[in-house]
Amino acid sequence: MIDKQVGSAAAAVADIFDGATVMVGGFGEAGSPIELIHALIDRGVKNLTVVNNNTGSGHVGLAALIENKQVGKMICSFPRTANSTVFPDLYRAGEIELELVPQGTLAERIRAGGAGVPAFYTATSVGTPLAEGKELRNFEGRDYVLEHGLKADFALIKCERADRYGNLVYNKTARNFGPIMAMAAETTIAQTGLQLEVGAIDPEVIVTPGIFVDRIVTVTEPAQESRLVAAGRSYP
Amino acid sequence: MIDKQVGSAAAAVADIFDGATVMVGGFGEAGSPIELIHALIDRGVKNLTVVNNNTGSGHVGLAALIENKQVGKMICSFPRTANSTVFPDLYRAGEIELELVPQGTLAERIRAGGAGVPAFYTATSVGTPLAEGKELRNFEGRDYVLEHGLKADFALIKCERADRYGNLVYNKTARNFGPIMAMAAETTIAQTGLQLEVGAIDPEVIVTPGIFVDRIVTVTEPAQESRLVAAGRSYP
Amino acid sequence: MNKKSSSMNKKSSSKNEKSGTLNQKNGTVIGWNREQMARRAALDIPDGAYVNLGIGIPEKVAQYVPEGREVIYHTENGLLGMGIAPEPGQEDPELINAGKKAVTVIPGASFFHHADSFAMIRGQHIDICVLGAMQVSACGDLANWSTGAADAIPAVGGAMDLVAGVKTIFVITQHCTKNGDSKLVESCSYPLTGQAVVSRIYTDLAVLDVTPEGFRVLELAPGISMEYVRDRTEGNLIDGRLANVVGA
Amino acid sequence: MNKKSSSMNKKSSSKNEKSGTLNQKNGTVIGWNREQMARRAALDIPDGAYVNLGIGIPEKVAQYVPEGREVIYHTENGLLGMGIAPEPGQEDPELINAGKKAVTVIPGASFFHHADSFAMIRGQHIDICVLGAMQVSACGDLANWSTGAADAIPAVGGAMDLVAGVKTIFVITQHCTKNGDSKLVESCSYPLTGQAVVSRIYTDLAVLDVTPEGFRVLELAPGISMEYVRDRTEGNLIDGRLANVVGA
Repeated sequence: MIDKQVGSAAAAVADIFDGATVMVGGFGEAGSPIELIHALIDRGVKNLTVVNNNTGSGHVGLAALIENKQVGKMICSFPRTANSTVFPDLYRAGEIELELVPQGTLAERIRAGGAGVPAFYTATSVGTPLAEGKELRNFEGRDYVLEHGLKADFALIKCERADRYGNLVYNKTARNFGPIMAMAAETTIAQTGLQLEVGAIDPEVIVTPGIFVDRIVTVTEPAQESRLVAAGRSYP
Repeated sequence: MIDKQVGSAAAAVADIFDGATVMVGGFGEAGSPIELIHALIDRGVKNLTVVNNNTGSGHVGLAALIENKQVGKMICSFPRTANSTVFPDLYRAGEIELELVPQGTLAERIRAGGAGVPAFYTATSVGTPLAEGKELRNFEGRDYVLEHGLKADFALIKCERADRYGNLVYNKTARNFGPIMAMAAETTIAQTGLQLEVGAIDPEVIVTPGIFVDRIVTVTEPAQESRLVAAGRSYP
Repeated sequence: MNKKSSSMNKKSSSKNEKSGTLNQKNGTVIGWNREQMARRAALDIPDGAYVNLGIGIPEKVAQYVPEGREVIYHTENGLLGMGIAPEPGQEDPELINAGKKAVTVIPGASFFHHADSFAMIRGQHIDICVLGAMQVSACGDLANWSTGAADAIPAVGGAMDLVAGVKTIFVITQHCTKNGDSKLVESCSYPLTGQAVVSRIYTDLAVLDVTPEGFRVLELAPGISMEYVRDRTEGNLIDGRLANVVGA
Repeated sequence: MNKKSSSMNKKSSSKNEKSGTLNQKNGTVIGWNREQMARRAALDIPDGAYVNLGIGIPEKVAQYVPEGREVIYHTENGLLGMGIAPEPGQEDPELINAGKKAVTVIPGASFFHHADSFAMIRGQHIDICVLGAMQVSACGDLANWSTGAADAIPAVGGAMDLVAGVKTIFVITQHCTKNGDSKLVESCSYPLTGQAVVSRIYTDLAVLDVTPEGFRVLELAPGISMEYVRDRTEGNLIDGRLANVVGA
């Protein structure tokens, strides 16, 4: 029997190892799997490479993971946002590495990683510093850069509804990176607000088919990052 | 005001020109936009390049378009099926060109065309006759072939529900090539069984956002290819 | 699904008993028939596997997966969670499998477009694919899409994507062609579907793994000897039967 | 949406009247202010356009699109059909725009994931993108993501994807920096966002097209002369005003 439900966030992240590449869903706080990130902080593994569009805010969630010195390298498109001081400070101090990737290239690299495409060409970044060192190639009169698919050992994502097969449905713009990170990771761990019976989600509206998901943790009332930040909270 | 509704299939295909590349949705008869294809037969334009997984069956729909000598070249993965004699006969007679593409490569090329990716690498077909003449490249110890994005002047697709913005929802496995062909064509024409008010389709379940669709034709009771074939029908 | 499958099995088994290998000496059928080949392959489908079944004998595998195992079937035209064939009269022309036959969906199924479907394949998300074969070489090359004949209409479908992308490729095939030529060969003479892609082969005579040393026999059909298989196999054949290894 | 926009416009216009260019001679404000720049750009958004608006002044464009035009706004984090900001207290932290501000959806909106969203961008499906700028060169190069300063935290977001993929790029920007340096330059000194990507520029002083011959003035803000703009522009400046062309 297929049952991807795991009893706790701690159990769900228990095999994430030192040096792992971890994709973390979310665009800002929307879709950020904050309970899974906090479980990863509790776990204490180090030297992670983390893929996320941003670097978190305040001193909770992804920012707290970075502040806790567990992240050796960030792969992201926009590492500074309102209320983000943790990454900038560490970056200026030379204590964390950054691979800056244009947002659409980041999304396409993740999608390619999940779809078995090792590399593709895109016009994004041609003629800019972010194309330096990359292969340029002309197709039909226009230059493109070669970009590589991006895979991960783990993905931590957040959805609204799930079943024990791992079928997922997201909420509004919290969908963002979830579906493609689920495809690109060896082990995908999703926190869901609602756990439903198999068959309760219409086959036409499932966004992430269960084949891309390995573990489901139910977090019925997830914390909201901006509220924690506004309240001056920190983790742990 | 945005209103992509067109009064008839004939009006919807009225600007398809001689020599155009036309993507035609459907996998076998599932998702085949038979009324739009018949309108294209009525229109009589020649020397089309048609992209479809198959080549139709019997003497209706895509098979009839081919039989009517309007297609100079087929790009597809499986040009023969049960009840398909039109394409095989013309092909053996040297009267129609064939570009044979593995099904997944075909799908990914169409998706790439729609997503602004001019080329990508895939392991599919490496070491086979279909990789002959293609660039081979090794990534992390494995060989891949370079494949190019595929675009079209027009796409003819079929959906279940649509609104005047061109938002589409499909029916079961009739979804198949519809969403990606809608992305890859300069002009996408969809026939829909049901025309709904804008806002009647939940934003979470729209499969093809209206940005990819140019024209909508309502065909409330579309013909079913297999029934026409079983009845020995032909078009025109 | 398994309960229904069992009854389908009973219904169909009698009329299929004849489809084993024709023993050339006395005209009786020996080896496994098509149903038995499918049943043998089904034993190797683990609980929780995501499986794609090719057209023909491979399709039958779903009927024989042992009870208690939950297996999810993928069909590359855009469905995960494919169920059995519908009752006659209940067919929906917009709910079909890759062989364009009417199917049903199980609870927990999902629909998706072709690029997403082949992302599951190419991205190595499908665990097992079971396919038919024209030839399998000793190094696991598969030829199953074209004889290369000049007048043939070439048609490949998703076969090349499946063998390139799915983690484990099983082949179910008659050991020999109708002409008596071995389909297990040193090197394929037909155009390839993929290079070094096949893991295991289920024939009417034996179950064989593809190994660096050649075809390794794991199991023989009842009444079939190693010599009988060797006579009907091109390429190196190793006896890898557990009894042989342990008991020798 | 347009009706609400009009009222928003009225509400906000009075407090923004001060934000034009400070005339160095007498301390009065001349040229267009931020709201007027946005309103001028909005005139060039046609009915039925799919539009992506950058953060800052570009966001304001939506408020000023002339009534009767139906425009669909895309936000690259995964929404087509973005509506206006919600009433205070009605914000949903999972319904935000690319600037991470709470938004609403219009009827007919759709949600999708990031790869699909950037397929809309990269695949040239978005008609117009309106962006801010640090510098625009006479050949349409845009610099708007980094000063290249050694201690800066580099952050690019979707800017490079937008300029590479969207059919038409509009820039709204003050003509000069606070230090009085022209942002319209012969060649950008800041790191580029994209090469030869900008079509039209809306500044506080003028509307200009990027042409092979240089910046072509289409329209001047009230009270602004060609000489005034020329003094504040690096790179070749052409007078392309209709009155000038026709009436001369």
